Amino acid sequence: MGAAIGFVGVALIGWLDLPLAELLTVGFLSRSLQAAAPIALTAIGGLYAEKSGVFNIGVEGFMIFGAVTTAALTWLIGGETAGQNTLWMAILGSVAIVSVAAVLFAVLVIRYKADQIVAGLAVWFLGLGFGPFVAVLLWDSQNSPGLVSVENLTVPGLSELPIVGALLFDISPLVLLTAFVTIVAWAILYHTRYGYWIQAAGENPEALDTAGVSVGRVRYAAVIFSGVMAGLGGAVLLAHAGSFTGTGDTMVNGRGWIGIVAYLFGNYNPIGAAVAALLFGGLDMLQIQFQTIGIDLPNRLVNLFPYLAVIVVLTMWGSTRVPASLGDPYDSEE
Amino acid sequence: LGGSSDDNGGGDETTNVAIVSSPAGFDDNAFNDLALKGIENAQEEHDIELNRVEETQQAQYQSTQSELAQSGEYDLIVLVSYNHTEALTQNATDYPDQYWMLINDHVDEANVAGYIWANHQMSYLAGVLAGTMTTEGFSDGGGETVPESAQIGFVGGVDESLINAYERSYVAGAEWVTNDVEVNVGYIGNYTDTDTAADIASSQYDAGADIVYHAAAAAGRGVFEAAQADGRYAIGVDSDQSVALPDFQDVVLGSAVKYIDEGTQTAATAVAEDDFESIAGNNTLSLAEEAIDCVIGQAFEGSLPAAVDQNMQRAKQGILDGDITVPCGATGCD
Amino acid sequence: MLTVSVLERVVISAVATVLALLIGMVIVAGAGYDPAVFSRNLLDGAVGSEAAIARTLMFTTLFVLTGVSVSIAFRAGVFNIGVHGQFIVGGFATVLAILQTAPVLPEGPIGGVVLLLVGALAAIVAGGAYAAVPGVLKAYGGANEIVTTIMLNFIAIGIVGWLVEGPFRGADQSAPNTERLPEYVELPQLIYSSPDFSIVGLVVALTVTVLIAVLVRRTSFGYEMVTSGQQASAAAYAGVDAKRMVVVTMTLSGMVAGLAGAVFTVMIQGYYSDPAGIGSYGYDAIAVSLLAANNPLGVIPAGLLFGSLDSAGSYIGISSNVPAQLIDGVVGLVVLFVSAPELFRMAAKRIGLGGDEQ
Amino acid sequence: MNKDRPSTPVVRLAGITKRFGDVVANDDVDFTLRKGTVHALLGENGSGKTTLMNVLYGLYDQNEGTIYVDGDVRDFGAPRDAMDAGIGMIHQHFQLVEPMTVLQNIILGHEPTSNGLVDESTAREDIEAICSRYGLDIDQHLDTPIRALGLGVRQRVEIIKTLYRGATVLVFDEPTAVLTPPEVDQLLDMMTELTDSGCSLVFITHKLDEALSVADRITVLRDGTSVGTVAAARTTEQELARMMVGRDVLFDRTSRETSPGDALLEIKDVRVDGDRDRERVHGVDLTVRAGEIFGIAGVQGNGQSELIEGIVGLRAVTAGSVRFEGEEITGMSRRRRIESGIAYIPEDRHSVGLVQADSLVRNALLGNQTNDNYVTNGVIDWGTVRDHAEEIVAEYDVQPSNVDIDAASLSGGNQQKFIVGREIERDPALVIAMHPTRGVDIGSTEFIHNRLIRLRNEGLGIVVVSSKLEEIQQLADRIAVMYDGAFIDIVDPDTITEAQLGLLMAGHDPGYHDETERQGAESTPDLVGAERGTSGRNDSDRSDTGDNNGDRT
Ligand SMILES: Nc1ncnc2c1ncn2[C@@H]1O[C@H](COP(=O)(O)OP(=O)(O)OP(=O)(O)O)[C@@H](O)[C@H]1O
Ligand SMILES: Nc1ncnc2c1ncn2[C@@H]1O[C@H](COP(=O)(O)OP(=O)(O)OP(=O)(O)O)[C@@H](O)[C@H]1O
Ligand SMILES: [Mg+2]
Ligand SMILES: [Mg+2]
Repeated sequence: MGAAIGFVGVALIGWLDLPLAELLTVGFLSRSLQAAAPIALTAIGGLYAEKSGVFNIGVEGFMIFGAVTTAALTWLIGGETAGQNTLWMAILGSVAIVSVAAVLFAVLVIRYKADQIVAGLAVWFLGLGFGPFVAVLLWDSQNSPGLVSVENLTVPGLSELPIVGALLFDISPLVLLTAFVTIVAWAILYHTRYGYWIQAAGENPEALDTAGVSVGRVRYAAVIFSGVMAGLGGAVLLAHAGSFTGTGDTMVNGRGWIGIVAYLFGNYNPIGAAVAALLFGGLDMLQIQFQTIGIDLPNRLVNLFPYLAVIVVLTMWGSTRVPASLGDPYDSEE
Repeated sequence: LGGSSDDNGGGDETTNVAIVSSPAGFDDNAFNDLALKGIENAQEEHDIELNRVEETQQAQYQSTQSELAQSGEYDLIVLVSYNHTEALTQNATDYPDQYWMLINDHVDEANVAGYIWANHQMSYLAGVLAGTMTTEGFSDGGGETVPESAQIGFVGGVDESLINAYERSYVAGAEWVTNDVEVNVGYIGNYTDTDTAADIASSQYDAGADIVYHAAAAAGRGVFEAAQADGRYAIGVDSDQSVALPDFQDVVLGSAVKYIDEGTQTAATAVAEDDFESIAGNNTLSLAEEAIDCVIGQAFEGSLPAAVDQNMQRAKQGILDGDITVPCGATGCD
Repeated sequence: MLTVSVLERVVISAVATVLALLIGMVIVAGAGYDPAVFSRNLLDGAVGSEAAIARTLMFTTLFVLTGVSVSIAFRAGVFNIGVHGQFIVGGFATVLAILQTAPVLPEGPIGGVVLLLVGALAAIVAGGAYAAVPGVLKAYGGANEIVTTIMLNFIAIGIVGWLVEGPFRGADQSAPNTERLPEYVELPQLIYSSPDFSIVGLVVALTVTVLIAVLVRRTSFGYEMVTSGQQASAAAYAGVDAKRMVVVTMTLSGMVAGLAGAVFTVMIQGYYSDPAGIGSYGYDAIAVSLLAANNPLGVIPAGLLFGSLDSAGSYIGISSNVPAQLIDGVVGLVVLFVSAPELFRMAAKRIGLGGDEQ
Repeated sequence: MNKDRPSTPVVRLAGITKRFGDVVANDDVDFTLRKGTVHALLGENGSGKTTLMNVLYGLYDQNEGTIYVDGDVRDFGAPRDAMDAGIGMIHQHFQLVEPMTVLQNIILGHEPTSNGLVDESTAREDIEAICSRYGLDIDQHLDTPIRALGLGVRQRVEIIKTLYRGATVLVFDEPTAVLTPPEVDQLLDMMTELTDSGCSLVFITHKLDEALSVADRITVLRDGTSVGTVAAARTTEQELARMMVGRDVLFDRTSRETSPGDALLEIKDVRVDGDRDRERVHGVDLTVRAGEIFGIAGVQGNGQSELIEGIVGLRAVTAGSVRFEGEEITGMSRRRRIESGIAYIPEDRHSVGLVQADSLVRNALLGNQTNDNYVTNGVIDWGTVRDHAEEIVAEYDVQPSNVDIDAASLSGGNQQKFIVGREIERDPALVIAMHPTRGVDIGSTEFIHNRLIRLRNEGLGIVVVSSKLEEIQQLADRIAVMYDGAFIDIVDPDTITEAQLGLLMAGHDPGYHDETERQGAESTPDLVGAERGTSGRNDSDRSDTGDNNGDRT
């Protein structure tokens, strides 16, 4: 599927006779990585939940929680002059807070069998409401003042190398974290017993139950993980942006939804999801490059390119197979 | 309001003012906040009770306006942005005894005071600033210019005619200084996504721009962040953003300002003094009224090359004398 | 299993709402505002005056129509998250059709009625067609409709936004708005005089709902639709063409969403503006429909609940200094609680209220 | 068998009672399983066999009664506890995860790990050891996803899974219901081997001959109570049947006096693709006349399902023609075929024949939703539908007889009866029945058989596909044997022996051609063995119905 997109991209570039060198700059690549990180984290969490049989459609909301709590904690701990340490503490704290929310969500959908789509939408509404509300309480404005953004990790010397230097050795630590999480998530899903259990819980929970593994526990872990990852995604978004914006659809602005698309697109494989996230990040940034080099198309329409690409690719190459027991609450005595 | 409007006891008369936001909402550090600030300033002189109403759906303006008017409690209702025009056309006649102030557009009724600031003129001046600086070798504060190339950038919120007017006038201003200046243009797609704003600015800096002007309300902060990260400069909009966002004063060379706050202050004061007639009708506020300007950032006062001041003075004079025709009007181009 | 009797559902929704409001109240108090004033405002905002009732019914009208639209697709096992986009496309089509047709028709009430019908028809066709696209892509291309419909929402906003901004902008509009509809194209104000509400709109919504309910419960088509949603393999066995059913139900769902867009345009706005600022009825509708267990008739009370909350929210935004976001949060809480009837059943059992052993 | 082995009880259930709401599924049942024996559990549909074993396996908590394992009282809260005590269960409804491989399924929940990662190579060795010890054969499938495997293999996976978990007491819930005769033989042999190596087995079945041939002792349940336990060596089919039903059951073959009329269904050189676009039916010719029962025998996976689905309109026919009552219907929609009078009892009652979450009233309308009797101008007359549902329930003895309950809450056999009733009462001209009595108890089987024969006598055409040889021999007027996508022969049930049929089904030449007159075989393509061996029952490309055939558990 990635190849397909690549092909479409190349064909398009050839067809429009675009100046490749101006379009695909190093800056473009590293911005794409940064843009992809929050989406990838969210997608990986979401796919764990879905693999285990629970559709967490609330990831957008969890992202908003992650972003606003990180901003709030940064400000509460370090004020306007917060430094890097404060930011990292805030990210950790935010993950802790969001995980409490994720536990509540998990209890609701697993123990109390809440309708997953409704409960997920509710989380989104809650994020849209309480995110900016917290901002208003703290800053008397839906937007935070400038806080602090994460500093790149720079390897002296190596970062001077052409292209790879700027790409790999002068890089946001959160992008590295995302890459690490992706690989670990992949390894866990396909090479540990817990990963087997997640897959079984989503496909045939009864089989897992009769194998003596508690379906509930497996699902709890996956759903809580998904909430936490989306929260982390929000935190990463904030750490890159350096301030919280709560107006409109908040700074998260649909990235959670794109995260869901990304893992469907990546066929529930964490690496596939991360690649898809990179693709969306890349398409977004490509669209910006188009504008920058002055390809004169109505911007509102050019902005739609990624969405259109998703539809075309999904139709032509990818029908995803959804886990068989997705959305079914599981009772062991039934 | 908090229920305090029904105190018809108390000696001197309270003036009640309501302000309804534009779809971007308050806390945009620009347009809406400036309008609000003017009324708050007026509160220092007069006994004014202010009700701030945030409404981000244009479809709701009709009922929001009439709800406020129907209550009969307000001496003046301030409507921010031309998104209110259609609804007001109806309501101004439905509530003939209600005084209205409409920012950025006008409705031809005796009870409406329309205020339009010359966005195009201030953007032209911003273009003069950018056009002058891009060819000067300058390095101070948090950035530096690339004197060899004449290249600047513009980041807009939504690609709509209002913002197109900013863009075209800005380009014209820069071309007036340096005929062959290259301008990279990018639009975010909304007024809230700081992250995307930063990505666009970054892309433009990458491509060789050294100064980027934004017309993106709250999202504009992203441009400043990119300037800091890339060691380049930016120009703020609406208010003096080196003051409004002091964190970024080291990169904000200047700001295209319009004194909306003075406008709302004048209007609120006029109503408090029972003198609505003095403001009724269409008020176009331009350079001639000294209602717009391009001011130098607080960290750069006195340190910019002399050419800046010279060009700025010449341009202003040219506009006032009619020697320079700024393309576009305050809210769009033909 | 999770089959809930109607009465139980009503009770649960009520308890959920009250619980959410109580939590909202605690937050209000914690944030330093007066909860008594807040609750007073809430009530006033929903039903406190004629204007409030009209506003509540206005929101209800839209939630009922969009909710029914969602319920049709969900009932057939198709996840139409694209009601938002179909609503926008439908509403925009109404404006276009009326503006194009108006010159050839006589002005006045008769012309007005004809234009209304033309507008509604255009909306139904446009909404249906826009929904048929993801239907076809799912049926014949295997594209996941949750994804494609979300994408199509973004696309609808982008394209209609661009059309309103450029090609179809009204002649002397400084804002990106289309021309206003002719004055005589409007729904009559029969009971409340409100700029945004006409009882005719509500009647249209209720009629459509009843028609859909009958369709679902009493007709072969409805039976086939519901069966497809419950168990596709059994439906195929019974002679239902699954692919066609996907396309047909998506189209039907989109037609209702388009009609909702038309009601919005004619009853509320009177022209079209940038769809980015047109609310999120299509998303809220998902909650409305699921709250009603995707039962068309259940959508009516569910729509009323959401209508009241939104109406109260908009009143609070106008008449109190409590941040408007809080009400969005409270709506979120209501939805959250309502999503988990089991929570209340267990709670009821614990405190010894009803709850049979099962 | 080992009838005289001195043996000690390994499992004892004492006074087990299990209620579901008002339904008493087990009522004070006693049951003792002895070491190294096969203990068969018989009973009509809904008599409580599955429930009793689920209690033993920790899936259900009994309301009353005690479980002893090796003499100790045990209380199993969950299957894991039962497993720890060495009890394993092979469910009626396989508990396999389709997209995962055989190996992953076997080790699920008991994965060996090294450094936190699953150690598949250790698992592989362990599994191979088990296979060679019990003479099971699965090796070449270890890395195949379950999805791609046939029912017989899936069942072996289930057995190995249980053994891998260390079970020495194995409960088989209707393991033979979904198997073909050769597979059944294999399984029964396997069971003997298992007892020889020390395992103790519970064997639930509806087939008395199977119980008699493999079991040491037999317990019969009726209406949730235990009617008694007998030694297999000292009982007969007649006695068992009487215990189950409470009266005598006739096993005589009804006499055949047919007078076939006009050709009703004629198919010519029909080709049909399977699920993965591979051709599964390679040109079949067949004619069914009014007033005859045409049987199709064959090992599952030889294209019967595809052929039938092609005829009833659930699968596209890629070449050839299908004519019904003289009219070409090859391209006709499924719906029009239903309307024109073709009734179809599907092989998969669970996911195809019934909407599980719907009431029986609504299920009575399935396939009838465009029938004028219930629908006028597209509007359904629910009153008539309800009456119809009540008729089916009454006439076919569907229990419980409440038409407002969900289909899912019926036992598998009762579901089957409801489907048979609905299809037959459609007033069709042609009935196509796949495995019409699968999972159905003796009494109801008898009823359904009589019903089909009566319809035949009334002049309907009937096609019966079954893997039960005695069923097909008993019912059919002609038998076509399907092998590798084609009819290998069409034979007379009265002259052919079961052994010969079995050989034919396996693609072998039974060597009767000199004596037996073959009837009506329009063509008999590449007979016997020419290119056999590549496909057949190990074929992975069969339609995916396997794990849905069983009842609820
Ligand atoms: N007119 C009727 N006469 C008899 N039974 C009816 C009639 N209408 C409906 N039923 C019964 O009601 C049951 C449910 O029907 P249906 O699904 O149409 O309604 P419902 O389940 O109550 O509604 P919903 O599923 O929309 O909540 C059916 O199983 C059928 O037995
Ligand atoms: N989970 C359940 N809920 C309600 N009733 C149940 C449940 N499981 C079984 N029953 C009922 O208990 C009785 C016994 O069912 P069980 O499945 O044990 O029968 P069985 O002997 O295995 O029948 P079959 O031969 O058809 O498989 C039936 O009346 C059935 O309807
Ligand atoms: Mg059973
Ligand atoms: Mg129903």
